[in-house]
Amino acid sequence: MIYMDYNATTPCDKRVLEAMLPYFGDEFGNPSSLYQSARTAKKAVEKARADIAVLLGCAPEEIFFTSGGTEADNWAIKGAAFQLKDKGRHIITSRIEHHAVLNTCKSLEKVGYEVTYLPVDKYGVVDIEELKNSVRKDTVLITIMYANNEIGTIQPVKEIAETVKEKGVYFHTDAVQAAGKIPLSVKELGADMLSLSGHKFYGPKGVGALYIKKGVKIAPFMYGGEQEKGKRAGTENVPGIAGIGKAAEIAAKEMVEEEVRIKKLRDRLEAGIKDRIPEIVVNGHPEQRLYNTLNLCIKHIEGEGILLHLDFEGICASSGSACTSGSLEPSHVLLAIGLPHEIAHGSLRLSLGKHNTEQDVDRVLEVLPGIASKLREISPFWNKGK
Amino acid sequence: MIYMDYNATTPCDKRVLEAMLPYFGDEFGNPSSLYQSARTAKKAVEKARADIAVLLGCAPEEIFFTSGGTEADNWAIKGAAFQLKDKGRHIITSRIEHHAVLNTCKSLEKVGYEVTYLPVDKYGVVDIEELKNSVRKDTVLITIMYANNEIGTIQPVKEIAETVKEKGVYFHTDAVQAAGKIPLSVKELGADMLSLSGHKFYGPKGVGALYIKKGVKIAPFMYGGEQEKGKRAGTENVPGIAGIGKAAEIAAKEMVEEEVRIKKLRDRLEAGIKDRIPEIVVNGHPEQRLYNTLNLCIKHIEGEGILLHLDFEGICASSGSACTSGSLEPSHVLLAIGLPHEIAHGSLRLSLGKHNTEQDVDRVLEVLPGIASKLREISPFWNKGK
Amino acid sequence: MEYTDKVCEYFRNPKNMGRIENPDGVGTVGNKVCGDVMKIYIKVNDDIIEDIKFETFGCGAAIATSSVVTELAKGKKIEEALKISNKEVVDFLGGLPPIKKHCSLLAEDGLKAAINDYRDKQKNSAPSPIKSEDKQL
Amino acid sequence: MEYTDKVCEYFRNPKNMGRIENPDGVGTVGNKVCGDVMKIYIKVNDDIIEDIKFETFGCGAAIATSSVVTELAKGKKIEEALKISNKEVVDFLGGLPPIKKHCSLLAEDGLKAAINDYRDKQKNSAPSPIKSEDKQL
Ligand SMILES: Cc1ncc(COP(=O)(O)O)c(C=O)c1O
Ligand SMILES: Cc1ncc(COP(=O)(O)O)c(C=O)c1O
Ligand code: FES
Ligand code: FES
Repeated sequence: MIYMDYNATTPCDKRVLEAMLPYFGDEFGNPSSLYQSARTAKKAVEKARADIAVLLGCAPEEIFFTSGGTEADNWAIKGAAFQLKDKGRHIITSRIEHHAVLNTCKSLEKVGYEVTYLPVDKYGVVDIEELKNSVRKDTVLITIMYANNEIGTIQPVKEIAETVKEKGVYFHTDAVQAAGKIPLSVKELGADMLSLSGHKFYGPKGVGALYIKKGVKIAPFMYGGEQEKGKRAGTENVPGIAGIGKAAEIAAKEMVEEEVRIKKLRDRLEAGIKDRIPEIVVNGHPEQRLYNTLNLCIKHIEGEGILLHLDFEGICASSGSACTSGSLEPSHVLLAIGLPHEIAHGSLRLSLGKHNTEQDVDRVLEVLPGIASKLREISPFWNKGK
Repeated sequence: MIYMDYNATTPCDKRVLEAMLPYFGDEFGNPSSLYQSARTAKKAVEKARADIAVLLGCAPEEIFFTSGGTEADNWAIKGAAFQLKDKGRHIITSRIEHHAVLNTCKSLEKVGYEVTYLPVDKYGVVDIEELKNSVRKDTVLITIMYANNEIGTIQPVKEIAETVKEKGVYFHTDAVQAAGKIPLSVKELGADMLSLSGHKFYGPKGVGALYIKKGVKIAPFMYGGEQEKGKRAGTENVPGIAGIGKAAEIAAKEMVEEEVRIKKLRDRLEAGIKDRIPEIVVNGHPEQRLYNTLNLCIKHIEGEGILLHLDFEGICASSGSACTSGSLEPSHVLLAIGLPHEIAHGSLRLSLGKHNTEQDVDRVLEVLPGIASKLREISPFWNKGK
Repeated sequence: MEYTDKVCEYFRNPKNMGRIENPDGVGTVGNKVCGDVMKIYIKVNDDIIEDIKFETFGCGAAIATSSVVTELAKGKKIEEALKISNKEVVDFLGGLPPIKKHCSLLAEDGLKAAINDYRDKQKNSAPSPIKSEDKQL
Repeated sequence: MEYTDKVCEYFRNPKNMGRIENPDGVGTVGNKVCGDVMKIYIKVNDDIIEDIKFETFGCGAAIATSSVVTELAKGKKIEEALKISNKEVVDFLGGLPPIKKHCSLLAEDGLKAAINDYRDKQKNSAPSPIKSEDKQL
């Protein structure tokens, strides 16, 4: 099997799993308990918090564990909105956010908030001027993703943060696709909140984190016990937290080397496809793009067919994002960058990772052109005279 | 080590961990993806859903996975409250609920909801007449726990559900301490929603479930992708879900036998302590009580000291609930059953489980009387003349 | 997506794909739900669908159902072909995932559109009752 | 709860626990934060705390700090004993968890209450400046 869908999810690193195992067994104590054996669990949680803090360049007390990227996004947005509701009820985001952000914003629209969805240019980049102009007196939160999960475009987050700081508005960034892949420092960035998710960087599914800058107050999202300093109730997912901590530790160490290796593979893949298949469009920013992501539209054919044929060949990829693969609409991201409906429908996302090799790339290059031809043969839009 | 804090958390059953392992490794796919290997993950999630459905006697489509008991409680309560906000804003609960319920209710009080906190009798049982009298025209939800985590008292949930049905109000029950311990059938019960949590019955931490009866509509709690039929977004915690499913399967099979064994141990412990230590109070209902739970107050001394001494002897227990062990107030449950402050402060919860043996019980009986005497010697309230 | 083996088989090796030059009828339909497009070409002789081909821009289910509908229609009388329902197509394939039911409508509609086009053309080119004989010339 | 080894040690083996019969001063204080209670008994001779004992209904930190404060006070002049602060007690124990800082106040307050009680009794029983001599009789 060739897996090229690392933006959808990643396998747990073996070292991550090893770091988790003790907390299913002997060290299973509830970190809130008093006795010795529970303190080991507590320590594991605090070690993980410190490891994530290192990855993000912040203080451990600024990290709060969640059940994943989705919860981190929901919490950041709703938490800020509710906390500041007497100050104002206007939120700014972009049209290419993940649904965890978009749908949370939409849910707030139903209870009296107004949301501005900023357009993006053809590369998927938010216009800073437009952003500045959108800030109103009653704007309380700006949430713009760090790197896009479909096309990989990286936003000028630092500039955005600076703009926001001038205006005195909270700034949240969904860094689920960036954290663990590229170095990022919340201090340098100046973000108030940042979301990340373990399973996107070889940690376990079902655990994520929200960075909340010291001094930034947001309403809790889950009520109950006093865990996470009373900000996020619920018995801690100790093995999961130990796992995401280990994943952060590994990423911090190996990220830079991986970037070089994977970028080379991705570029080889991109060039190879361009060479072999006519009439394709590569999406996303040419430079400001995640080094592992290749999103392209093979004109005149539809994405699902490509995926099925790739699957027959044992190649795992996606079209649009994984969590909307049950949906029939073309990707909102591709529409936002201005692709017409029928081209957007033919998108293919190949996202590379740790276990990909040059052979993997070559195998895709061997198989994909045939698949494209085959589907084009059936397509009413393909000019067979050519 | 002797662990007698199974109500706080349990170790993962070995079979549970085994059921989880593949999904960290080879079968790591995102269940929302199209390709073959992701379908294995999807199947694991659906199998787990079916296993939980068997445990609760409901249809698989009525089970929604969450990040734990706390999320299930938060979702049920807020989801119902928001869904029905135009019908009314009154909620009824009890004074002895877990903080996941109490604090969620309190958070709703801040946004315009009214909450009635029903008193309980000295055994911790809610008065059905009082409940009936509290239902108003604008009551939208009644949430009463199945079994109490501190004192083990089991509520007459079925009667409550019937009362509620007459009144046309949603009924939720926090069954986090009951599910997997005692047989329960939501169909027989007639509850509209029911919460459970994996780590309370030998499943993993960080995963729980909410049963939502077919036809019952509540607002989503987390927005994002289309997972869980669009009702609970976020990439599924596949290993965790596989784990809670396995735990449910095991519980359904072994629960009844375990009940007999553990109840015998608990009763031996209770009788032994009563014999050996004067002036103690056993809390909870004499019969309608979780078979594994023994909550008692050793008069004139304070709980933390008992726990510390037990810990020195390698015995893990708790005082009040684990998640409030950082708190200084005596248990709200013990106050609600009418204990005076200084007696409530001296509570000790011994909750037994799978790995406890007769030797464990005997060891506690050997050690506890000495600890009690020692602390009483220091106590200003103990009449040393005796 | 949980496609049956039969769907996969028909998707991988669709029958009757491509175009017919100078067809007697062509139907082009777009799916209201997803925006996908299907084109069906037919060659009719003596009221019988002698040849039929399709071109589809759509998902796996769309391609498989396109193939099946052409197979079911081929050799059938027009009247009978009109009776082919999307349910028949879906049953033939051993079912479709709920979210993909709509795709099979494309196939049914495409065939109908092609037949209608054929009939319209007949009416226009030869408004007399002996139109079929005319065509045979 | 993350107690230092020293706290655990003092909790396990507290010094000066119990009562003094016919004490010269007794202080009973309750903790405003948690409701726990401490009693300190002192025996004073020539302005020096000759003997001191405590009884505590409270957490591990309360018991450990009770023990420490009695040790620190024993043999000290009243004036000096009054200078013993909860900070000194906490430092002696190598720190306390933040949520447990308030417990050490119990110890400081208990000692002060006992000394005040002693002084009050002195005033009442012997309002003359030669009270200490009186007592020695
Ligand atoms: C950009 C982005 N944000 C949020 C999420 C949601 O994270 P999770 O699946 O951990 O809930 C994802 C991935 O699914 C993502 O790619
Ligand atoms: C009765 C009850 N409800 C809810 C919870 C919360 O469950 P979790 O810790 O899985 O969030 C617990 C245990 O902590 C509990 O005992
Ligand atoms: S999704 Fe468009 S035809 Fe199937
Ligand atoms: S908690 Fe009461 S004295 Fe420490």
